[in-house]
Amino acid sequence: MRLLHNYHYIGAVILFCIGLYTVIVRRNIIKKLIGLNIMETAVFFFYISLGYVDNGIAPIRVGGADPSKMVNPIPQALILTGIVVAVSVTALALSLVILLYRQFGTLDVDHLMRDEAEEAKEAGE
Amino acid sequence: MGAYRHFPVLMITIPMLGAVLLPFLGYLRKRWVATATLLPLAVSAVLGLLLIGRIPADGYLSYELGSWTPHFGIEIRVDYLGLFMMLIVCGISLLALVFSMRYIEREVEGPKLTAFYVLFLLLSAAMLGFTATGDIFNLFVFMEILALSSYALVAVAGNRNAVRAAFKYLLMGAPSSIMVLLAIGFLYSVTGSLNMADLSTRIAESSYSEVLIVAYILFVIGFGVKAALFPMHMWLPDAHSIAPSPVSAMLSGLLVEVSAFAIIRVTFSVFGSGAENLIGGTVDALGIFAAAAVLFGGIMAIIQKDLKMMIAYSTISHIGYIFLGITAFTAEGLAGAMYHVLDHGLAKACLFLCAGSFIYVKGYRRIDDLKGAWRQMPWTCFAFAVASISVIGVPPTAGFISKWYLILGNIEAGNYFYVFVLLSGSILAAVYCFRVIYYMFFQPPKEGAWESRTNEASPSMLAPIWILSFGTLFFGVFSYLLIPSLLKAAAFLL
Amino acid sequence: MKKIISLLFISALGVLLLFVVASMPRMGDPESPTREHVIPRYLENAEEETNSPNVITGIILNYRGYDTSGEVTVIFCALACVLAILGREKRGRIHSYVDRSPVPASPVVKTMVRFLAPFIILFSVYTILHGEISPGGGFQGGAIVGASIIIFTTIFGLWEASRRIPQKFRVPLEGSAFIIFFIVGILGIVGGGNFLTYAWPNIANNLQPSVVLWLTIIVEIGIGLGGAMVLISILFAMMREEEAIAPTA
Amino acid sequence: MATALNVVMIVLLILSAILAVRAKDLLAAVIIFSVYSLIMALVWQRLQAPDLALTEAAVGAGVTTVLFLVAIFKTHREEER
Amino acid sequence: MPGKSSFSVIPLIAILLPWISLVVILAVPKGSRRVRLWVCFLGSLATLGVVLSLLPGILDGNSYTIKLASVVEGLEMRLTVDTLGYYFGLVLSFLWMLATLYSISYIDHKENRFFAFMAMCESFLLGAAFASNMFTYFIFYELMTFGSYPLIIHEETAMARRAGYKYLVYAISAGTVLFFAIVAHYFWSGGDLSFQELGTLSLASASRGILMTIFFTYLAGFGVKAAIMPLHGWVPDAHPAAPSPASALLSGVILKAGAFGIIRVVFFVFGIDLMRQLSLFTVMAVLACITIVVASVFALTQDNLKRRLAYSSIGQVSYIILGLSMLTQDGALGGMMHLAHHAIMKGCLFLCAGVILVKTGKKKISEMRGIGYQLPITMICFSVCALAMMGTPPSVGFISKWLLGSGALEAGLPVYIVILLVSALLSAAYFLPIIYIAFFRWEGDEVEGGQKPKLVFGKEADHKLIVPVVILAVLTVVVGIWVTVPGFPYSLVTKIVNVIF
Repeated sequence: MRLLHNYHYIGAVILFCIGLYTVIVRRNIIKKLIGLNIMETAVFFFYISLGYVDNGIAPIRVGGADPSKMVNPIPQALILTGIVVAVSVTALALSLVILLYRQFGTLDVDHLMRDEAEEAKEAGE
Repeated sequence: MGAYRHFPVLMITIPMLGAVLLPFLGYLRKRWVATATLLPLAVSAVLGLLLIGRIPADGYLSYELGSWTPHFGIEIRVDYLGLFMMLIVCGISLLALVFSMRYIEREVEGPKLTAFYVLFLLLSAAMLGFTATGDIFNLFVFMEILALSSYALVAVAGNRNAVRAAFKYLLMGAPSSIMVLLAIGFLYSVTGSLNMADLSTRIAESSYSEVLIVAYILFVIGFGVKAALFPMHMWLPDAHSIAPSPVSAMLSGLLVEVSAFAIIRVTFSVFGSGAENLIGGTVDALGIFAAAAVLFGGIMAIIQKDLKMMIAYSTISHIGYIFLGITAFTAEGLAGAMYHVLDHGLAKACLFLCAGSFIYVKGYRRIDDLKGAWRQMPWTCFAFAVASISVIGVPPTAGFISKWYLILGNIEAGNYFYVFVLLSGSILAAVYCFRVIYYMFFQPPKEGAWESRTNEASPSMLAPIWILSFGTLFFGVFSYLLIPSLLKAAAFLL
Repeated sequence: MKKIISLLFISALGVLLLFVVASMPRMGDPESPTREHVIPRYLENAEEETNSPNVITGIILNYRGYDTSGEVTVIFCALACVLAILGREKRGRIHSYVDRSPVPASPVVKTMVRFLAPFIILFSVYTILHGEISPGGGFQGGAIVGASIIIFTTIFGLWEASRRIPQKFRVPLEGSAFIIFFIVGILGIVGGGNFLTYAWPNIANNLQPSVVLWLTIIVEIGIGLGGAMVLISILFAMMREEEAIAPTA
Repeated sequence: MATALNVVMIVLLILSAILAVRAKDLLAAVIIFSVYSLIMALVWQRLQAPDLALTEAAVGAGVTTVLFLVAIFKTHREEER
Repeated sequence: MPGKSSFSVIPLIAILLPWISLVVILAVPKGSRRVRLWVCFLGSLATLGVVLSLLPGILDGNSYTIKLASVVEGLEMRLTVDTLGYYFGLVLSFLWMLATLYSISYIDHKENRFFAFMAMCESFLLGAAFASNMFTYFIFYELMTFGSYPLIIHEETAMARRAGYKYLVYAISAGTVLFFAIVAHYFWSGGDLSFQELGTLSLASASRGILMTIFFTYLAGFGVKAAIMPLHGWVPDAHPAAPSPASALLSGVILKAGAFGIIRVVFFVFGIDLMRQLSLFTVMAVLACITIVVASVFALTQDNLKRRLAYSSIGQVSYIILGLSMLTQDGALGGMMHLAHHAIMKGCLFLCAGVILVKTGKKKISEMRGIGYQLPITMICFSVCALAMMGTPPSVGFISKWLLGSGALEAGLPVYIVILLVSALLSAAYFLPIIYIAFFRWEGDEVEGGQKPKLVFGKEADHKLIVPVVILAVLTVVVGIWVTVPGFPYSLVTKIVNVIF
């Protein structure tokens, strides 16, 4: 069946699910960010495996490389932008983590959200 | 082909250039930063106004960057709805910027001020770029700039709640952007092109229907989180109520609408109404979520104590309105949704700025502190009343016209349950909006709460509030300027 | 309890994605939809049109230049966000606070880094300049420069590093990437084409390919430099341990 | 032979992802994560994407890992229970 | 419409005139009280003058129209003064002029706000009267709700605020129901909302079920303002809370606006033959009868004078609806005439209640023993109008009851006459005790041989209060006798009815 042939895609989907699971379940926010990065790299992996051609060659026209056997360059161009985006999201998130630790002294999501529940109650009445 | 074809690109890149140059200016002279940010936005607003006559209601201006033949380079496609959205973005962000010039010194400490203005410019430039692109991946890139700058703008205040709200927003926003990227990957794997117009032709004849359906679902989830559609709205109340008021005006008034516009573009320009069978199921689900959003947002807004929290929940309810317009799949419904985008943007920005001026002058955040507020700040209270009347949808305001077309669209589409939801939504809106007006005008103030003589916030804060509330009235009375061409544009999209 | 629900939800999503992936065109076959439409055009005449043998750099800077200008804005926006959250250090004042370097570096590591740093920077300059011929390009070069400065900072401490790269030097360069893109865009308009056309106003068209080459190189350098400066500023802002970010209530 | 190598690499990728997530000590998690991105760079090299392999190595392993290290240094090393 | 329909700017002037008094108040809020209030009165007088100037033209059948703004080709704000619109506009501006005169001396605190909102409310009502399509009517109708809200809570007592809140809840929900009705009407009539003599909707345009739902949503929407029984909740609270001139206008005109809406719907949107085909009028008739009887019974139990008058207003407005539901010439004639008659009678009664409140501060009927002797002129006018309400011959009430009766006979439904008789008896039952207490009882009359106080004419209330009351009382009798004088309701209503039937 075609699924077994596209095993790269299967790998990408599994990594994506691992990443999503970590983001949702893990309590430590730095672990969550690692999960986020895993999700992103999984999608990038999916993009590149999209563009692959059986026994193709790198898309660089140096010394008579035959264009028809070249790998599809567009996903690679998109992923260059994607990686930069991933880095910037991680940089922003980590600076938020540093400030959160300074303000709350904990990295655990439940402690953060629990204070919020108390404050909401206290702000409620 | 006059020079005006360069205007859309310049509208997007000039504010970006401004944002990039600002830190250098901030490094040299701190004082000029605030006024310097006005310049790029004003330039792009002027360019937008010049474009008005040029784009026919049922046509579009397509502009290949790098002058490559179509579908090879990236194409900027500005149709009537796109220009309509871009002008709203320019207008409201200019007014929010003027408001924040005095307001923000109190909220943000010195060193972060330049960064705030840079982010403000980047946010509005990204919104312009977001509505104008004709290329899906470019849509993702601009969406990422939008996301990043809005996370940081929520956290710019620096206090405990702001940082926590920003992180909560990030934890929901980042996975959703990745889902959009995955959806783009799916579309590319099946059609092989990234240009929206090219995509819609290829989707129509493509045979991989499961991939397309799941791609559409991922798009809706991705943009739905940004547009705070019902099940994915948890981040909005904290983020919008804790963020500084001009920021929450921008987020509530614009960011949420722009993401809704993105779903409109994906649904109609990319998948096209031809692909009814593909996206039919998801669109109905979207309708149910939108109906739930209208009711949930309305009920939650009623029980809120904090003014900005109430306005934030009413945003959730009104996003439900816009999506009900979209899922009706009729020209009137779509025109109503777009007009509601305009009206809700103006009214919601005005409400948040009024809340901001209350906080600026007296530091009151809760609704029952506002009893008898009109004695000291009559102009702000009056503008608040006009804006909330437009939120309810009383005749002379634009809200009435957009509610009219939303209901007409839904009746035409035959789903009466949504008509009932829209009507009860406007009753809920009447309850929570009128409660505040009632407190402001007809309740005696607590002792010492408000001085008797009027001392308003400074004119630079009052002028935007008044322009916004006057805008809702203006577009209510002179709706014939926009409605006929909106209907044509909607029919063109369908 | 929450774990089980999320596990179920994730596995459901996973199964759905697997089902979708299974129905996708077979990976690697040359006639899949992604190949037959745009790719031949890019692969054949990328070299003549964008004058860069490396097709990917050609696409990034020329065909889809607008995407890369967006990407450069994204990285600049990340810097602006980090500065909005953590705040930039005072202007002109060399970091006078005591700053412990994160890893107690032994002299061996110090000499190693002092010895290696120039070579890393040389390699990154090579990557930037050869972007259009060999793999690599603007941003990779910038990242490598950034990585080398970061290693230097972790070893020698922020105080030492910021003395070498003062704020006065970094601020103008941070925005350089997009500025260069904007200039090239305006040149395109002045030169008659649309925004971001690689053209120089009123030159004979036989010189056209060299113009495109030169502009590509300038853009490469701009992205490299801008990217490096942004990464360094982000790092300095994050490592800064100063009273300015005292925990406000 | 080539597909076998690919499959091994993908399995390795998944293993390192799971390990990175389950590691108790945050520093260990980050280091395993940088190993993960290095393997990813290698896989991309095999998929004939040299540009990206270089970027992923430089940015994924280089910059991201160091940002995580700085964050951990500024906050708390172990994961709280 | 036999006459020609000519463009004229008069209806627009009529609407904008009240805003002049608004501008005067805003321009010189702290100016001398006399000057400001008299300018407002002159404003309303000028409006009446402008409306009267149209009378000759209307009498010989032509109409005046002006387009304000248009949203889309089917949807436009247009004012057309046809006979029915003019008739309601005339009654409305006449009563408003008297109420403004009355409230110059009645309102003592915060008069700026009161007069400003009164003028605004008048202009919205005139707009509704002259509306030429349902879209314009709905816009002015909604604005009138927000214009009249401050009038109700003018006294800012807790009771007034609660009454105002209840009024708003009813009005906004009615507005939403009405909004649905109009959009459905717009959609199913293919974009044509204007009022045509023989109705725009027809069985061809939509299925029976949809037409029924549109009719019932219209009925519910307007029924709240016309105080039909299940939806009348806000009326008994709003009237006692509002200052007397406001409650006079409220029952005299604002309740009528709801009835006027129903007249528009029945005759100009659905048309008589469609009504017969859908047999909708039976529902309307049943509702009207229930309201008349139940409201009169409730009026009996009320001790507060204004609440009793409020309940009687609910009953009387349903007379109009009863007249409409007969779908016969005389029935419609009687119903529409009653619109003006009840406005005059009920206006006078509420103004008298105001005078009693100002002079003696009494609200309860039981405390009003011997009041006829302290305020002879007021109580005489009160008795004249009370008798007119019961339908005694020389008065206006008698004519409308007579026409309603002949209409019922014409429609072959004797049961309506029984209803009319029962309600006449009930109204006698709740009005006569007031007259009896006022004149035939006095303080200390339990003691045998107590001295009957003499009628004291001199020191009545301020003349500005008494003049409107006397004018209205005289009118109830004069209009009752010389029915066919050109300016009076009869001449206008016959023209409307001939056109419809």
